[in-house]
Amino acid sequence: MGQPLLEVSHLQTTFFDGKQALNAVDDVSFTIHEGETVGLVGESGCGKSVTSLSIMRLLSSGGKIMNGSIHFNGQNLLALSEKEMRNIRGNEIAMVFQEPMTSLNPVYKIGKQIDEAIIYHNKVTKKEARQRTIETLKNVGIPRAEEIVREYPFQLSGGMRQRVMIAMAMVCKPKLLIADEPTTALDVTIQAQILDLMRELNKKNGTAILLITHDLGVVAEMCERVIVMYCGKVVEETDVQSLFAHPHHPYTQGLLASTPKLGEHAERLGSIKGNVPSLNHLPKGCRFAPRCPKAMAICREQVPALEALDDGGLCRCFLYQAKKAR
Amino acid sequence: MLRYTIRRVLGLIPILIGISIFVFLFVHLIPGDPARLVAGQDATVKDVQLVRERLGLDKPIPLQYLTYMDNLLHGNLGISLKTQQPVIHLIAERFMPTFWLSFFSLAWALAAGLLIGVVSATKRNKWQDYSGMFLAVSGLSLPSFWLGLMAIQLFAVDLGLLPTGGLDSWTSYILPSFTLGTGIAAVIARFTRSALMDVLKEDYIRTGHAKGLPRSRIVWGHALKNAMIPVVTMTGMQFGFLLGGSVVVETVFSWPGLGRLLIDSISYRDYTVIQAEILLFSLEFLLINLIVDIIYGFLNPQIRYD
Amino acid sequence: MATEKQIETMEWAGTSPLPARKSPFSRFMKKLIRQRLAFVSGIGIIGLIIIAIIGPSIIPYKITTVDYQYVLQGPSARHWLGTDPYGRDLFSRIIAGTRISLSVGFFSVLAGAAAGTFLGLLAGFYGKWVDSIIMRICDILFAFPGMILAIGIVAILGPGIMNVVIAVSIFNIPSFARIVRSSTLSARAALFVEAERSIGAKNRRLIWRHIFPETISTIIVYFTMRIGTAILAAASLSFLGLGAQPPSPEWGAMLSSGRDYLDTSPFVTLFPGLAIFFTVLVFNLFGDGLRDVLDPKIKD
Amino acid sequence: MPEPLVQVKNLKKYYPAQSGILGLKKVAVKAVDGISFTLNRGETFGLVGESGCGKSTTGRMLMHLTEPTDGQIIFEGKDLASLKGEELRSERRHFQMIFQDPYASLSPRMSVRAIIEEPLIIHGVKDKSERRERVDRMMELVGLNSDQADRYSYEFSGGQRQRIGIARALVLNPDLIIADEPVSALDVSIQSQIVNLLQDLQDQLGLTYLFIAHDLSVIEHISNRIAVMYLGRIMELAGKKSLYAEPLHPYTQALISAIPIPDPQIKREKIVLKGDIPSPANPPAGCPFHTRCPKAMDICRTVRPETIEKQPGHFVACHLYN
Repeated sequence: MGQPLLEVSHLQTTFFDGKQALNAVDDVSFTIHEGETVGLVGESGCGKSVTSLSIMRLLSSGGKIMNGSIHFNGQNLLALSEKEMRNIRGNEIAMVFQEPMTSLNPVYKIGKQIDEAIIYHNKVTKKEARQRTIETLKNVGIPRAEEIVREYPFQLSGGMRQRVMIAMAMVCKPKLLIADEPTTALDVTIQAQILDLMRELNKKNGTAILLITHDLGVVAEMCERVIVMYCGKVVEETDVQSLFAHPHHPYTQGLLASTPKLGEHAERLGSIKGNVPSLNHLPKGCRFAPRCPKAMAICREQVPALEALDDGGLCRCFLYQAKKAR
Repeated sequence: MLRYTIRRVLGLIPILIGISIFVFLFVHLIPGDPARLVAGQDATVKDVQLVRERLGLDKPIPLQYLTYMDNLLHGNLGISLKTQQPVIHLIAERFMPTFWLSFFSLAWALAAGLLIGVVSATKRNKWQDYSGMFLAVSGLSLPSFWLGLMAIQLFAVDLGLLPTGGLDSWTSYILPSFTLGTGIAAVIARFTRSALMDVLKEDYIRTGHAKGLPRSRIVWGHALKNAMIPVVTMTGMQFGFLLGGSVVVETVFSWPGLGRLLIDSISYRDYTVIQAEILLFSLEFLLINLIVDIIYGFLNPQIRYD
Repeated sequence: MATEKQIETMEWAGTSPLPARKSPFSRFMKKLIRQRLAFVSGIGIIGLIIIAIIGPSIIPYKITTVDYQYVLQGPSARHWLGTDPYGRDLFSRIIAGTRISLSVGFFSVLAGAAAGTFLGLLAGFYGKWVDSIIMRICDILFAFPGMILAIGIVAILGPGIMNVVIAVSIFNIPSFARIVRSSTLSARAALFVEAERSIGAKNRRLIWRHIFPETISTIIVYFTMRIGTAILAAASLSFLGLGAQPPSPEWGAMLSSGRDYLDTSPFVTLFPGLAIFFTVLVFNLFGDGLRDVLDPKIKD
Repeated sequence: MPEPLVQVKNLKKYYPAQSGILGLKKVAVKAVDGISFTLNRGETFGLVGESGCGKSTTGRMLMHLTEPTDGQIIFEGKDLASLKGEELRSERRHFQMIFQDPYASLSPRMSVRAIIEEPLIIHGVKDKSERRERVDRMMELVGLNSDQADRYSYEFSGGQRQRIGIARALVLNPDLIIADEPVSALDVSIQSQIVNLLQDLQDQLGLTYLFIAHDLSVIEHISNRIAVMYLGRIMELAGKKSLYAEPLHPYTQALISAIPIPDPQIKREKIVLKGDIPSPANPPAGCPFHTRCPKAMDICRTVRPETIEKQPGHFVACHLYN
């Protein structure tokens, strides 16, 4: 296994809405090694996107990192000035977003939007930048790249725009690519193309990928390690094989049972009762306890810690901690 | 783009016809006999009859309209009832002062409005924003005639820096342009602010940050170029306000322009001049909006490439 | 029909208690109070309305009382805001003028809004040729700059405050028609209206029970914002001598008669102007606040 | 023997689009281009496809939210496509719809009770206490607490709102429910709640579903028979077992292979299709899929393939099988 590339520890990100302070990300820690593909999974509101925006320090107004550290290549990103951070963004850590239709500036040509990123991070002439742009576009599988650079985003389909977004992210050869639901807005056959491309870039360039998604199928196909989040906290972290073979946390178990599997012909799907609580009405104790079929008395009182399991994974659940104690 | 432009121009034809019908009917809508109006209150019945025949007012209305259109297309706008001069001469004389007044007002409005709007949007909820928006809402609420009078009092009467009215030198333009442009500057400032703030929420702005671009480049490049698209359209709409406002401001500053001619003509009941002026003002407004539409097309690549 | 399965479904939904019930109106009031400026200007508007109603009966001088002993007097304890060229008390006249300006602003927008809303709803809901005809007429009306249209109408009807109301309402029609049409279009396409249609609701029910309520907040916001403009337009027309005629205490007309004495007695023009400014300002501020609460999409 | 409830015959929807300098040249966008299928009483029929395939338009035509350009929708011996006015309105209560977006499909101005009551009012249930009782019963049936009937819809979560939408659709005792992507806006754990609820309701009330979705895993789970659409046409129609065990059309094969399976143990040979889905405004001639088909032949570029019944109940429109 390579060096730790990204080390997030005890990250706490809070959103302020009037007098309310909501902890969207609460004490989240994980690492990503060089060349690794890590999945960050969870349902809406679990804090997975906020985690990624915290790493990039791109939180919208009202959001603030209150606690923790984010080390990238040994450097604490939270201690950098805004100017130093700009040198990291798009250069060493790049990001691809969910909505390819709205993530490109409609009034600038494709070429200009990619050139810009190169010119800001490297001492190159416009001509050299353009050359690299075309080369990168070809690498992400865009046909007639020489013409595409002179076109506007509205002239391209959703799948092509997502390829452009990936090209824009890859053009400075970042060490880490954060992909926030990169295929959610795309059709299935186009999703297969984009996932294929990301896998290839990961292999060819050794770029580490933090893949944020709600789709367990995508995780199974793409990732080596998986982090499951619920209500702002990491509930389970393990390698992809054991996650699907032996999920430990009741939430992970419920999530897997809820997902219909092709060709399995089950009569009924499993399900998790109730709804995801909103951040301003979080239950006391374990945040999953009110929906958990295995909840015990202690779960409603205390928050369990994220502890190591025998198979090397991490799980935030009293079920296993009780066993150990015994 | 060509297709877009042609469509815009063709789209104007029904509106032009509609306007010409409205304006033509104008004289007929005035209570009383148009021939009597032209001939004057003390003309004899016979004189009125003569006038009616001379002007073709005894013919059916559709035929009168065709005659009116024929004259119009030959540049014949009729004879002023008061001065007995061709209306076109009266208007030609007054055209340029009004044109330049509108031009300088718009220039001042754009400069002030854009600056305040951009600063307010980028310094959202800071003192710059609050003071900018306070200025703007005040500018929107000021009666232009009052602003003009107060400006005359202060700069011309008390300080003696600028002329009180009339058109003698370039300094004569300063106060009227300021007065006329202030209301529009306020509208532009408010609109620019909200358009820019909307754009700053867009996903592609976040993309720009994720690329590592500095904020200044994102605001002045990526964001402003997008925000200008609705601002340009809105500025075109405001031009109507400018033309209407010029009537008031020209009256305040005794300006030798079209606006004051309109007011004078109303007090003399000089209907042919009023009719021609209303036509002229709306044509001008349409023309400006056509130009604005074309600029809009240029700013928006989706239309340019259509 | 009640089976065991039913109980099971109950459990999934989770019967967790909801927070206190919030009606749309209480949500609206809560947000409005948070807009401090709008709240203050709302109080200002209420104050103006009270002045308009009871003002004429509490003023210290009759507005027509001519007193040649006190011509063009500056503000004093006797005449708080001074006197006009006929020695009439400016304070009393300005108070009395409130009723004129407010009613001109209110009624001219009301008439324009009623007609425009009706046309806009028709055009937006029925589309096709109904839409084409209504919108083409609006395009033509729009091609005349507002003030010019109003001046033209007054030129036909003759000067007078009633005719100003008519003129201003006519130039308000197309703007209301357009704005109501566009919000009708978006309401008609809204999924919940579509759902209503799929149930089999008749057009009349769709328009009045579902689409019109959707447009109402837009109309209220726009209505408030237009009152300021209408008051300004009416005052301008009066200033030009086309609206209220002296000796009416209309603010624009007062200003116009005071302008000849500008260099010696600037207060004669200053105070009526301030009255216009203040009145229009509170309406604009209140409109801004309402917009932020009800319909942030509307631009000026 | 399955009893047919609705027969759809050669249904088409062409939208006019303008082109040329003056916009005078009319070009039709063929959103749905001649599709036929039968819905049997009590079954769930899945309609699956990617964006622009016309699946939602088909559902909307059945609901009369969009007027068909051509074709028939036969229900109880009547052609619904030709009905108008009052007759159409009263037939409407046999068909009801569940929408994709649980937020936008409920009026923010109405209480839950008013929303569910609306169909009853429209279809002339005058007795207030009867309406009240039916609304309460319906809420309990879909797993909502009827004590909360006076709340506004925005006070509920997405899953609960979808339940309100289902209650509204069921309150008139319809025969057919058209569910247009009913779970795709919901989180995974809520998705399965709603899918299970729909299945339970079908068992209890004997409903027929037309289930429209882009997600094959969900479609496969819930449907008895499935039609795969591409650019306005049905490419393949079969019972779910034979469709997944033995997909005939190259598009179906690619579609199935493209779905990520939540099991890292399973390694499959993937068929990754080249290129984008063509625009329905300008669909390819012949078989609409030929531009991306790995098995395309010359004939595919010119001749539109006929739909044939390859095996009993398994239909496919592809030249490979002619």
